[in-house]
Formats: sequence, structure tokens, C-alpha cells
Amino acid sequence: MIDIDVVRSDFPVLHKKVYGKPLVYFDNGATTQKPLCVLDEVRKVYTDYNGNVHRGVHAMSDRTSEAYEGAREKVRLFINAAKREEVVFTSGTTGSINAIAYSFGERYIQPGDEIIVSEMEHHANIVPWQILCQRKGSVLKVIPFNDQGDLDLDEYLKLLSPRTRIVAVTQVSNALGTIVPLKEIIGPAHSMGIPILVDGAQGVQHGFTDVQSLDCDFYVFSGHKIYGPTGIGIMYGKEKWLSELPPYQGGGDMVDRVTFEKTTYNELPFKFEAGTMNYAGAIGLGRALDYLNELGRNEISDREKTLLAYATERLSSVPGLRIYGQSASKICTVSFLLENIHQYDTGMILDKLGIAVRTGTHCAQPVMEHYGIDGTVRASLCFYNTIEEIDALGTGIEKVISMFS
Amino acid sequence: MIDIDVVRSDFPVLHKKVYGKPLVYFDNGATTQKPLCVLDEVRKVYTDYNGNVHRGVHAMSDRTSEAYEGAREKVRLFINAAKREEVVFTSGTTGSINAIAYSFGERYIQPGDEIIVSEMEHHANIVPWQILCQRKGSVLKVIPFNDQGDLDLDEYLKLLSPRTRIVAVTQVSNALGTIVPLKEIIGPAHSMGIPILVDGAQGVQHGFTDVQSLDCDFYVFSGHKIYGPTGIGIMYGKEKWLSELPPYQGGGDMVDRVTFEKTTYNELPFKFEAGTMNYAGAIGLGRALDYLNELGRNEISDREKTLLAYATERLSSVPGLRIYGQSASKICTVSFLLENIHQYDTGMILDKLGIAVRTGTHCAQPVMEHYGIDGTVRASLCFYNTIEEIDALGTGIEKVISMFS
Amino acid sequence: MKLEMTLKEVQDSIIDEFSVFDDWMDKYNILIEMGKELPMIDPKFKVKDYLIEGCQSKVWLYPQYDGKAVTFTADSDAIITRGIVALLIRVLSGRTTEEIIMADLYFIDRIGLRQNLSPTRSNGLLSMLRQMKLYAMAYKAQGSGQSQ
Amino acid sequence: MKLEMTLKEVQDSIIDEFSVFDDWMDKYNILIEMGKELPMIDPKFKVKDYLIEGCQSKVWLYPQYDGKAVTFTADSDAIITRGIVALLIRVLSGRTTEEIIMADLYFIDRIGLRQNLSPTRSNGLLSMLRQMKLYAMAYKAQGSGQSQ
Ligand SMILES: Cc1ncc(COP(=O)(O)O)c(C=O)c1O
Ligand SMILES: Cc1ncc(COP(=O)(O)O)c(C=O)c1O
Repeated sequence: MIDIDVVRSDFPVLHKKVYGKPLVYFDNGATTQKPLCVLDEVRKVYTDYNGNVHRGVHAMSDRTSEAYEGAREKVRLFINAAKREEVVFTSGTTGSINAIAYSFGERYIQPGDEIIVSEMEHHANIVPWQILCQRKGSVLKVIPFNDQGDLDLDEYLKLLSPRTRIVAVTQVSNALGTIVPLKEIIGPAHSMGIPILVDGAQGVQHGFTDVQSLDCDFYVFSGHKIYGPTGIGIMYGKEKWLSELPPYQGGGDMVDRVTFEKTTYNELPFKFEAGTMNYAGAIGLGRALDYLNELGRNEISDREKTLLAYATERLSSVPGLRIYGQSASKICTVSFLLENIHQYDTGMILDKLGIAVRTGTHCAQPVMEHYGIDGTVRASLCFYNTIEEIDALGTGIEKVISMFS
Repeated sequence: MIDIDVVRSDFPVLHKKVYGKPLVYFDNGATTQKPLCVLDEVRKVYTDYNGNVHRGVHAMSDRTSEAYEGAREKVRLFINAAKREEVVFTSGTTGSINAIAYSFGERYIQPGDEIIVSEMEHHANIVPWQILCQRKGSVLKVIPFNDQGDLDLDEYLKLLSPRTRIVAVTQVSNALGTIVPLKEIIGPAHSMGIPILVDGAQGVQHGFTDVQSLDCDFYVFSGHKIYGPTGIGIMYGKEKWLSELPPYQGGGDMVDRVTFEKTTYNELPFKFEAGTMNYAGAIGLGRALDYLNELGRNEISDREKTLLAYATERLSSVPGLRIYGQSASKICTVSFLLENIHQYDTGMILDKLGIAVRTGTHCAQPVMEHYGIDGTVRASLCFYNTIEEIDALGTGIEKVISMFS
Repeated sequence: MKLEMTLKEVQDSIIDEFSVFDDWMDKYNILIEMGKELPMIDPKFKVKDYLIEGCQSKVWLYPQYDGKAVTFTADSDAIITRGIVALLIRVLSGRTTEEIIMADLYFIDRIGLRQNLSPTRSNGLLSMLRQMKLYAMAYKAQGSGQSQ
Repeated sequence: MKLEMTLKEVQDSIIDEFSVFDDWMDKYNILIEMGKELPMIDPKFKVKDYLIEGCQSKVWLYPQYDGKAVTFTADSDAIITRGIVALLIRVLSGRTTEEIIMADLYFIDRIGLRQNLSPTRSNGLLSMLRQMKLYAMAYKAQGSGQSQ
């Protein structure tokens, strides 16, 4: 069992006041807070041994390289990748998807080829594919979802065709909280030889991701959403794909030999790590994963389920509140609107009460279009949140209603 | 005048021991150490107010956005860009050059077009252009340098042609230390309407860069080489170019509206900042620039000149030592080889004496080819280094010679 | 149209009105009241041409120019935004193009709305203000064009 | 060829030799001595085919197999690297393919050369070791291929 007081003491920012009110941080879907151990680890890189990775024969470079490769191993274990060569550090989810869309596109996409995404993707998993489609003359197909917030798997099966080259879907919808049944997406595609990219930005921090058991071909996520620093992310790819794909960026350390006539590339994963990587960020991410393992991934998941159940119940009791995203399988995110009150008004007042929620389209405009709305208010919780904070949100929402009626 | 003891106390890592010997850190060209104020600033982001930039209506997001935009303003002032719209945050120099090569290439490069780089570029300013040439059927032209380490400007003028679309040159050679006479590169190109990209990775930290007075079209550099954190960099571009270029990456926040039919892009600089940026890194970089301003950029430059003069004199007194890069205009980097002793052997022994230098090709293989060598030993100094450290290097080199003879 | 108060006077009076409240909730309560009272824009101007980009909530702003002064009417789908719009209109509507272009709206900072001015995308205030100034500049250019 | 010492014995003797020195400089002095003494590879094998990729210094490694044991000769342009190569050869050359493939070279860590084993590109030790094991595997596969 998680001792919530101990856990919260790991996150000093949670004890801050905002406008004189105790902070209630419910914007974890946008970015999570960082435990002290992560901040200490990053600081230690710089105060104890900082040297550029892979580039020197000196002790500091060696020690930094070792810590950096140690972080790669931690990531590998966390998602259960088969090999370290399959774990590439990037700048974040957006960086990872753009890299894959570019490299996969250069290698495999011809005019008329089809790429499948879903209607509940974050823009990061839409726009790179649109850019690719524009460059290569390929076509984007979209798996629709129903009003409850579940993907329409029958429609998905109809979209799969001999022209489909890749399917890119999210593990969890950031706007609705839906956990996508990935096995039911991956199975049919694989039976036709089509690879799958899974956007794990909202999934990896909430439970267990085992890329081998999922059997996905690519898996991407961001460090800053899993209690790590900003500016670091992961691009997992099966070796058979990564070794086939051309590099996305050129620069130092991703090459073997450079002459003006001909340049040959380094081996995996370095082929995809051009230039000086955010090694301090990577080492911080590694420490964040340790932290989650120390807390217990089961324990985190259990606590988050309890919070979701309570938040759903509490908010459902508010008259005129509609929850968007009512899948039976959700992470602890509740997107909602109040009758006749604009999401921006709700968010602004909650903010003044010290409650941080996100309002707007959540970079998922197609989801908003689906419901014919401009945006929602989103409370995205995680294990360090509490029942009392959910009560504060409930009371806050009731206050909002009284102010605007 | 810089009080060196005070300055060194800002960098705790400089007081570490390596193999029981006091560290002499002469690998600043690979990455610089960070002053405590930068580490404190980054930590403060996370302990005091962390929220995702641009994405919420809540106080924490606002405060983070303000600090992030404040950092952009500090960068703007540091390089004297005309507008904040022209200052784009990236993951580093390599990320910046790849972005420009891609976007510029998509917009302007046709088969047979020519791109000019120099023989003394870092791989980061070669490989992205080679990838572009391969994709678009354009041709790479190379400005040669002479044995002293200066670009051959006559040859450069001959390379300029009506097919030249862009010239990409470094401000300072990382392998030789040469400060390139940029005005003499930019003038002739501009008179033919050809834009210039300047790779400032080794230049920006050593003196004054004024992008307006240089009149360069693009200017890029890395935070980690200018006393800031890893994972952050800058892509400056004149507004007229940035507004013309298509975005490099797709994702959240770089779009205005996303539908599956049509996506429109956000205004500058956000069009080039897809997804969650490394805002903590950006804020740290801003603080690093403050630090340099507080020390005094003239004072830094003066001190570094003194160090260069002393290091050159001391090393030149070692029998059998050859310095590569003897331009009259250099930063305080000394690349050298000892007669009949491999650079790797030299580096390994210096390391055991606590002296961190870099050995190898320094990601500039064409420079090594020019001299017909496999690599050099590079001592790259900066303002926090001392005369005593240079003496230690001199003595260390003499020890190396005695061990291998 | 001659305004009774200078730009400075009207800003100072707004600062006065807000200064009686220490509490944020009270400040937002006045904004909400002001938002509710904002005279509606003519519905025929609630169209794309008058929509301001870059706001989390929609804002429509309609300018009119009588050769001397610019008047604005506006609306928003969010009430707090309407309140902010109402403040801007109270300060700037009915002033000369010159006054609007040069206006230094220090009251925004003083009543605690500065956060709405950072150059980020979720803010509407800056976009509105920029748009009002753009209209004033356009009218001024038009005017000087005519007088040549 | 029958070796007098087991893999364990030869590693332990190397650890012994290094253990008398606390100082890094002394350790490197022995490496340099070992490097100088390394029997040269036949110059005709100092060609691209036998060059090992991924080292800061060049290493050529030439294997021979007599059906029982694999022997290695090698050279490098850097003397310290030659010293490291000499150690690897002392431990692995003349052993069976099976022994080489399964070898756990704990001496590397114990004499303080572990830093050379991190999976980074500037290191040569790992590439050399990997190459030696690859040769052993190839010979073994060849052998079992022949015996089928
Ligand atoms: C001249 C030059 N350009 C580009 C780079 C690449 O910078 P980064 O590795 O930070 O992307 C470097 C760094 O080594 C450099 O010295
Ligand atoms: C589902 C999903 N995908 C991708 C992203 C983009 O992540 P980042 O901004 O860290 O690149 C997000 C973050 O908002 C997300 O929720």
C-alpha cells in the first residue's frame, strides 16, 4: 500500500499554495511533477561527473556514458524490450513519432498507400502522418469511436487493406481517458503483415506495458509525463524495423565514417541518436522509473483505480455535469463540461481556487468535433492525488455553477 | 577582471578528483560544466511551479510559460535577434541544422541545386545536407581550408554559382579552433541573394554574436556548450525565412486547427516548436546566459585570449608536438599530436593524470583527412580554466613522451 | 464623440474598483458581472471575419470609425472573457486612432491580469489588444491615405 | 595445442600481476610494456578484412583454427590498445571454440579496465572481445557443418 503522506513529501511542489490556496494539481496528463530523487539525480550528473557521452577517453565521459547506458537499460526493463538496441532516446513523444513517420515513410510509403490512425489521437499522432501523406501522396484512414469513447473495432477491420502500410494508435486517449484494446488492434494488422505504432504517452505511466507481449512494432512515450525531466523521450522499435529504416537526423555519433563522397551509419541504437543527446534527462528518466518500481507498479495502478472510481462518482453527482469518455476501461482522467458554462470559465475559476485543470481541446480537436464541442475541462489524476483533492474539485465545481448562474 | 577562485566555486565539479588527482577539465568543446545558479534555476522550475507550457489556464502553466518566454527573450538579447518570433527552441545544434536542412530543402531545393559547406564542418553540418542532397538530387560543394587552418576564400568565391541555394558554415572549427571570417563569407553570398546558415556551436560561448550585424539568415547553437543543460538548443532564423519554411515536425501546439482534411499551422516561433518543449532546459539556458552577462562577456573573452596564448606557448615548447590549426584568429582550443605517439595513448595517460582531453576525429573526419591523420588530441579551454592547469597539461604531455619512448 | 475621462483616468478608476478586493474570487466576480453587462455585438457581426484567433474562448470584435474615433463592440462565448473584453472596450472604445495605437494599458498588470498578457497561445487578452491596435492603425492609414 | 593454465588460472595470474600496483600510472606502464612485447601480426593481415570497427585506435585481429583451438595474432596503432589486445590474446588464444564462446572475462573488471567495456563507441575492448567470440562461433558452426 502506498503511504500517501510519504509519497507526497517526495514532491515538494504539491505543497505549494496558489493564490493563497493549497494547490490541487490535476493536470498530470499535460505533465507530471517530479520526485526529489529525480531532481537529485540530474543535479548529481552535473556536480559530480558530467562529460559528453561517447566522446572522450576520459573518466568523466566514461562515467556519464555508463549512467546514460544504464538509463537505457532501465527503460528496456520497464517496457520489457528484448534488446537495448531497440531503445532509442529522443526529445519526447512528438520527436519519436515524427522520426518514425519520416523514416518509415522514406523507406516504405508510396503514392496511394494507406496509413491508419484513430479519431481519438493526439495531434502528435496525426500531423506527422498528414505531413507524410502530403509528401508521399499517401492516404490517411481514420478509425472512428463511439460516444462512449470506445474505438469502433468493426470499422477498423474494414479499413485494413492491402494498401495499409502502418497503423498508428494511442494506448490511452488523453482527452477521454479510454484505454484502447491494443491486442485487438494489433492482431488483425499483424495477420496481414502490417506494423503497429503505439503512442504510449498517456499509457506507460499508468500500468504495465510489455512491448514483447503486446508485440507492437514501435512504442513511444515522453519522460516528462512519467515523472522524469522535460526534453527526453523514448522511441522503441523492433530491431528488424530499426535496422531497415534510414536515419531521421544526421550529425555526430550517428555516423560510422563521413567523407564528402559517402557517409556510413553507426549501429543501433546510435544510428537514431544524432548529436549530443539529453543525457542528463535520460539519466533522470531512468531514476523516475526506479522510483515507480520502488513504489510498486501494482500499488500505483490500484491507487489510481480507486481515485478514478471516486472522482467519477463525485463528479457524476453534480447536476448538469456531463462526462466525456465513459469507457469501461479508463485511466484516472475525467473530461467534463458544465451545462451552459464555458470550459474556459470553469477552468479560470477552478484555478483561482487553487485547482489546476486543463481546458480546451487537449490537442485532440477531432475528439471535440466528434461531440460537436469546442473543448472540455479535464481533470487528470495520478497516484499522488488524494480523495480530499477530489472533494475540493467537487466543491469547486459547485462554486463555479453558483457563480455563473 | 574575473576572480577565478570565485568563478571556480560556482562549478563544484571542477573540484572533483579523478583517479585521486585533481581534475583538469579541458574538454569544454564537447560540453561545458554548469554553474550552480543554472542547476538551482532548473530545480526551482520543478520544486516551485512546474506546469506544461502554453497548455493550461492555470497558474502553474502560466508561470512556466512566462519563465519559458522569458528565456526566449534572454536568448534574443544575447544574440541580438530582432524579434522573439525568430528565436526557436530545439533539442540542440544537431536538431536545429536538421530542421533547417529539411524545411529549407522541402521548400527551395530542386535537383541540380547546389549547397555549399566547408571542409572544416562538424558532421552535424555535413550529414543533414548529404541526406538532403540524396533526397532531392542536389549537390554538395566544399570550401577547402589551408594547412594553417584558414578557409580558402578565393576558392569559396569560385564555388558560388547561380545554382547555389544556401551556404552553411561554422563560426568556429571545433577541431582546429579557427574563427571563420563570417562577414567575408556572408557578403558575397548575399550579393547573389544566397542565404547563410552559421553553425554557432563553438562560437556563441566565446565572444559576441550579433546576428543582425552579421546579417546571417540562420544561426544555431547548443545549450550544453554554453554552460546550460543538455537537451536544449537554438535555431535562429530571419522572420522572412521562418515564415516561408514548412514546419519540420508535426504535433501539439505547432498547429492552429487540426482536422483530418486540413491542418493549419500556428504562428512563429510556435510553428517550429511541436510538442512539449524542454522548457526546464530552456529556462536553465536563460539562466546560463545571465551568468555570462554577469561575469562580463568582455572579461570572459579577455581571459580566454590569455589562456590561449599561454597554452600555445607552453605546448609549442614541447619537442615533437605539432599543433593542428594555427590560424591567427582562434578560440582557446589547441589540437595537437605528439611525434610517434598515438592520440589515443596520449589521451589515456593524460586521463590517468586527471586531465580530461578529447581524442579522435572530433566528429570532423574531413579535417583529419585533410592532414592525412586519424585524429588529434584536443585541449579545449574556457574561462574557468587556469594557467596552473595548462602547466599540468604541459607536464603531463612530457610524462606521456617519457612513457612511450 | 468626446470622452469625459482620459485614458489615464479611466485606467485609474478601474484600478480603484478592483483594489477594494484582495480576494481573487471577488475580482473574478466583478469580471463576471462586467461580462454579463457587456452590450451585445450585433449578431450579424458574429462571423468569422470578426473572430479573433488565438483565444481559448471565441471572441468577436467589431470596430467602427467615424473619421475621428474608433468604437468597438464585442462578444465572447465565455463570460470571463466577456468581462475582459468589456474592460478593454471601456478603456479604448471611442478614442482616437492615435490614442489607441499608443495606449499603454498599465491597468492590466495592476489589477492582476498580467498573466493573460504573456505571449502564449491560450491567452486572449493580447490577441484582442493587438487586434484593436491593428484596426486603429488601419483606420489611421486609411485616413492619411485620403488626405493625400 | 594444449594450454597449461585454465581460463580461470590465467585470469587470476593477470589479476595478481596488476594487484601489486595501486597507482593507475603503474598499471598503464605494464600495459604499455605488454603492448610493446605483443608478437606482431603478419603484415599481410593488416588489411581491412581484419580491421575491427568501433575502436578509437585501429585494431587488426587475425584468427587461425586448427580444428581444435583458435589462435589469434593482432596489432594496433596505439600501444595501450596493443597492451589490451595482448591481454585478451594471452587469455583466449589457443583455447577451444567452446571455451572462447563461453568465456567470462572477469579479470577485466578486476584490474580496472571495466570502463573499456561500456557499450559506447569509443571503446575497443568490447569490439575486440565480440570479434573473437564471433570468430569462435563461426569456426564452431563450420565444424559442426563439416561433421554433418
Ligand atoms: C561546430 C559544431 N557543430 C555542431 C555540433 C553538434 O552539437 P550538438 O552535439 O550539441 O548537437 C558541435 C558539437 O560537437 C560542434 O562543435
Ligand atoms: C496521447 C498523447 N500523445 C502524444 C503527446 C505528445 O507528447 P509530448 O508533448 O511530450 O511530445 C501527448 C501529450 O500531450 C499525448 O497525450
